[in-house]
Amino acid sequence: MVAARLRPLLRIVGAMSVIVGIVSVTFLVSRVFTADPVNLFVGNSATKEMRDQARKELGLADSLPVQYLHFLRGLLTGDLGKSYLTGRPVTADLITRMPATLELGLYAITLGVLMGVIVGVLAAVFRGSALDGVLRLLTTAGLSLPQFWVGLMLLWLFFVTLHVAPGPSGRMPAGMEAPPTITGLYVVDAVLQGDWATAMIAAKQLLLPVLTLSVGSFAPIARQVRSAMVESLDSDYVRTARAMGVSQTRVWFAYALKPGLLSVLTIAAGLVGWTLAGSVLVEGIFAWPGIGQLALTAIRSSDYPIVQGFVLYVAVLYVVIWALLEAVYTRVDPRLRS
Amino acid sequence: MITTPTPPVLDIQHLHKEFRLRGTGRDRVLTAVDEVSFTIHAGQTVALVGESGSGKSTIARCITRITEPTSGDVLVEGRSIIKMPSRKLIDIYRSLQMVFQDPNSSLDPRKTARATLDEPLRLHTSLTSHQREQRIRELLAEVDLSDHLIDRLPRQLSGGQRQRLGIARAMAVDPRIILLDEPTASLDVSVRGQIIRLLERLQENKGIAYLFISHDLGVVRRISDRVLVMYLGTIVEEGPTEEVFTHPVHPYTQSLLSAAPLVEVGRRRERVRLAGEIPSPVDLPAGCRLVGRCPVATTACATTEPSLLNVTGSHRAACPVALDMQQVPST
Amino acid sequence: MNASSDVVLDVKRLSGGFEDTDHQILPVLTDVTFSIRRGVSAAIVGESGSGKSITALSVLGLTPAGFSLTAGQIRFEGEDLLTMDPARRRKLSGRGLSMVFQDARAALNPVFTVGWQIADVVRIHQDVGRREARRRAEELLDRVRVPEPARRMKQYPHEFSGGMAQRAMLAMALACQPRLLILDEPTTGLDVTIQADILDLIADLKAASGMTTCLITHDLGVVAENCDQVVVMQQGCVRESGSCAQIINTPTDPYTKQLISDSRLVETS
Amino acid sequence: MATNVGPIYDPPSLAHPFGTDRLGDDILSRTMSAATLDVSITVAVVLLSVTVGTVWGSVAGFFGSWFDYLTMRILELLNAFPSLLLAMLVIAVAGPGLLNVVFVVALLPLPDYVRLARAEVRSKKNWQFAEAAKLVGRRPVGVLFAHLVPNSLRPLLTYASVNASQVAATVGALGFLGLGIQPGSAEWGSMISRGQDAILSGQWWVAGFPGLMIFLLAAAFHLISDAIADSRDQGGSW
Repeated sequence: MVAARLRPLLRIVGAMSVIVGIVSVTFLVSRVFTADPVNLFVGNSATKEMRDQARKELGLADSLPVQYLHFLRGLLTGDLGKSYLTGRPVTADLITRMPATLELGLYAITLGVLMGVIVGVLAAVFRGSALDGVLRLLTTAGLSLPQFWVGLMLLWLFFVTLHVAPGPSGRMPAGMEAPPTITGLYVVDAVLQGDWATAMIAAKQLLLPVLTLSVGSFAPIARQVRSAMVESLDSDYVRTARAMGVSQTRVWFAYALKPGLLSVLTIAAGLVGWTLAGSVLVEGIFAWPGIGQLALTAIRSSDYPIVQGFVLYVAVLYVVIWALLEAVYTRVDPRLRS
Repeated sequence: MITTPTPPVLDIQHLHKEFRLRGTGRDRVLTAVDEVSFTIHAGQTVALVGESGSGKSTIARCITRITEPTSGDVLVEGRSIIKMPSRKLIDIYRSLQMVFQDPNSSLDPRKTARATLDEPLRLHTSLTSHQREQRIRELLAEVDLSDHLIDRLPRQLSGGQRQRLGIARAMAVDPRIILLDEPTASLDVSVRGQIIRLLERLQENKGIAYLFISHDLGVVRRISDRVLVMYLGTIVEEGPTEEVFTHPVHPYTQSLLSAAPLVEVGRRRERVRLAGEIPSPVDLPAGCRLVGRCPVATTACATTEPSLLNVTGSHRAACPVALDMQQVPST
Repeated sequence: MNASSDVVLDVKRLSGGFEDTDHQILPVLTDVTFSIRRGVSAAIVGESGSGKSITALSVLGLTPAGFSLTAGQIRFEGEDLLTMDPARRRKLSGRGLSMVFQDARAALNPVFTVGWQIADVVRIHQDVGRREARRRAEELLDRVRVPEPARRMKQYPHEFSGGMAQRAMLAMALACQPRLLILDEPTTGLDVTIQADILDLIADLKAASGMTTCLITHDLGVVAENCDQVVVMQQGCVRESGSCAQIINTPTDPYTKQLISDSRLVETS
Repeated sequence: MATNVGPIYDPPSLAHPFGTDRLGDDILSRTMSAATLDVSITVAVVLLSVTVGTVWGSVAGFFGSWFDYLTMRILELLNAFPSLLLAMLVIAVAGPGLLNVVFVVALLPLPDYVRLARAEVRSKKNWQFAEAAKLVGRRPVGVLFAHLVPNSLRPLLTYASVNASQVAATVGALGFLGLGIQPGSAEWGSMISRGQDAILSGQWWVAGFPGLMIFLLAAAFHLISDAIADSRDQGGSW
């Protein structure tokens, strides 16, 4: 039996081993099951000497266990190796592209949560009504729409047909300068500089990809919020509150809303997962220079150091978010304390 | 005690069950059942009464080894079952059966009455399917369930009918003893009466022994020969039912009996009150468990755990203070 | 006996039921008629399916979805609740009449502290500020004999035992200062000693505040020891009503007789 | 694949109700022949995943101990893997193909099924009917598969139906990325990918109709799942 005060430490060790496990699996898959990556680096027409030289440079000349050790040592120092394709350090590539993905994901999750909560609360409060029926259809649609297709259709409608949104040109229209970097989030940076025009332009670029990405998260949140709120509206404690003379609106927005909002946290981890997976597809469609696009290109061209970097990034993100959520959840939900 | 020629159908010796609780800080020990011993003879009904947390249900679960006891021994018709490998337990279940508290959850919701009764017959006997069908109908008749209910699912039966089916399932293998864990707790009073009468009739016809676990003192008084009163995992008083009900000695028994409402109009009886609520059975202190709530506790009570002492005949109580007061001729 | 102004609750020929899928009403209550005099401790007793709970919920206007009343009157202090202006009826709930339920732990909101919930009700019914409401809530917890009320205020329902939670519910009901308090199986599921404590507490609170109580229960023993007026219900109908002593000692209705003998577990033939 | 070769990028008309693509292939007939493929992949994936997940999860939940511990650790590992990426990676390595897609996509929801089955069995294992089954003479395996698993199927099937809609979308996404069955084959995802560039020049129908089909298939599975859930408790859970 482990002493209780060691348990938090155990958790950290557990989290670390999850991360190491994941990168190790990826390492194994990418080194064992693939064609010789040296071809990528030097091209097919290279001589034997050039190949050996490249192999040495890429650290692929050693035996697999030695490569693995090198890899782990690099991991500790933040060195994830170099891209087979471009020769640039993976860590640098990830860091440059992180703000783009962060910007997209942040707005998409915010929008998704906002829409999801509003729809869920409305549906619960007016359950059984026509509005509830309409929202149910909307939510079912949201759950069933393939994200990449939504992106394409939005492009066709708003860019090609209506000309109200910019085309798939990334974070800024062609030829426009990005605002000076402060946080790396263009809109925020532009606003901080007082450059409202640039902020507007950057926001317009974000419009369609954010909308596309939020479709995937709003629907599950709406469902979750509605069911939690309905459950609490039907509960003994709401009936009791009514018997004690608490008004209907207060029952909705004080007694039943809190359990509904808390329920969002239960699916928050899934939310981050969907958004990440979605960003791989959506970034491709909108030429968004983020990590998702980087990963997609890397997978298509077997550029494994990049893939590995991406996997590590996601795993760390996941573990951190889980830990955060657990901390938040036990703080705000009294049932889980003690 | 005089040794009887045949061993008792059920002999519980120093049964002990602890649960370890993990938590912040050190692990703590919850003592659910603490060194409990008693015997039940053929055709006898022994009742185990107590409030929630007294450990009465845990005893039944330990006897059937649904839960593994921490120590002690359980002998069914003289055979110890504690060290028996679990695949041999099926032999024991031919003599020892159980009826569960909640007929809603003790029946598989996807199995009809026929399938429910067929299962023990198939697994315990070598009857042909034709014989089993006949036996199923006999069993239904024994518990006053009519034939047309045979293909019903539990949710298509009333609460009373479900409990009859639960009893029929326990009867299927002709056991010598049945553990009844709060068999009437979830039933209406009218149905409760019918189930009690059914149990009495079955006992009369077949000589089955019952261990009757209940918090319903009215039912216990009606059905049992002996009663064991439990508090926080120990027996605080035991004896012939009428004796215990009319002359309770232990302060806890007195409090329990005086709290139970009777269908009599008029002034409420004088209650023997205990302070506060039942404490948690975690990390029990030394001494008497009632200390702190007891109206007659002395300083000695806090240090030495009282053992069961004779009152009269087979009536025993674990309270030396109350016993001393009994010795003094009443004023 | 008494003038009609002494009647707090007067239910007349109340009928209702659940609507099935073909919009047919499956009757649950049929011509339910009884009245409760001011200051008594009344009881509605019956087995499951008797309609006792749905009768009480009808009085409060808290019947579950799908249930509707088809006929009858419910007069509270002379006014028919069913035809009353909804705004006025809302005002009456809590203040005029209030109700506590069987499973007190489920009847408290799991995500708010017990103190917050009681103080919220105090603020709805008494014109006081937040701080004063909390002080009164703590006082109420003390009145229902919850030990260490200040500490208990800050706890959540899951930290309360069943008996303590029921005390907290009573404190909340007292915050409303109702003239009629309906208690739906308030001690079912509690241990007998706790049940006796809670029933004693209810009797004391009633004596101190002068409110009328109506106990909904399946347990004739509880009725016999605690109530002075009884309504016996079975399958949606009132079988018999009258003073407790009369009904328990000299029942006239065959169902009541059977119920009494079943409760006492004595044989009748 | 039999296709009617017609004019290139013909908008929807009577002759080609869904229009034609850049090779002049009729989109309606391609969409229809893709339906068989997409639906069967989806069904195969869900069946595989639900079966393996139920057996694995219920055994872990029932017997506990080291097997359960190991299961939980594996689930944690799979959880932290971004699922679509995992699928892309494996297919990129193992190569496109029908079986590869089925196995990989079946792996994605597997943790959910394992977790669900495990939770169901754990919550029911102390139910009285499971304990009663022991006294009736059932061995543990009998208690598990004769009593507990049949009583745990409803939530699993409800989830399977929700999951089917996700699977349909994932298969589409893989096809869209060119990591599906065989690039260029009649499969909704790869059809959308073929129409991606045409979107910008205004030919919406090339990607539009196959995507609509994925949507309809996914929505159908959702409605089935609602129906399964509703059959238990009437009164609008959604």
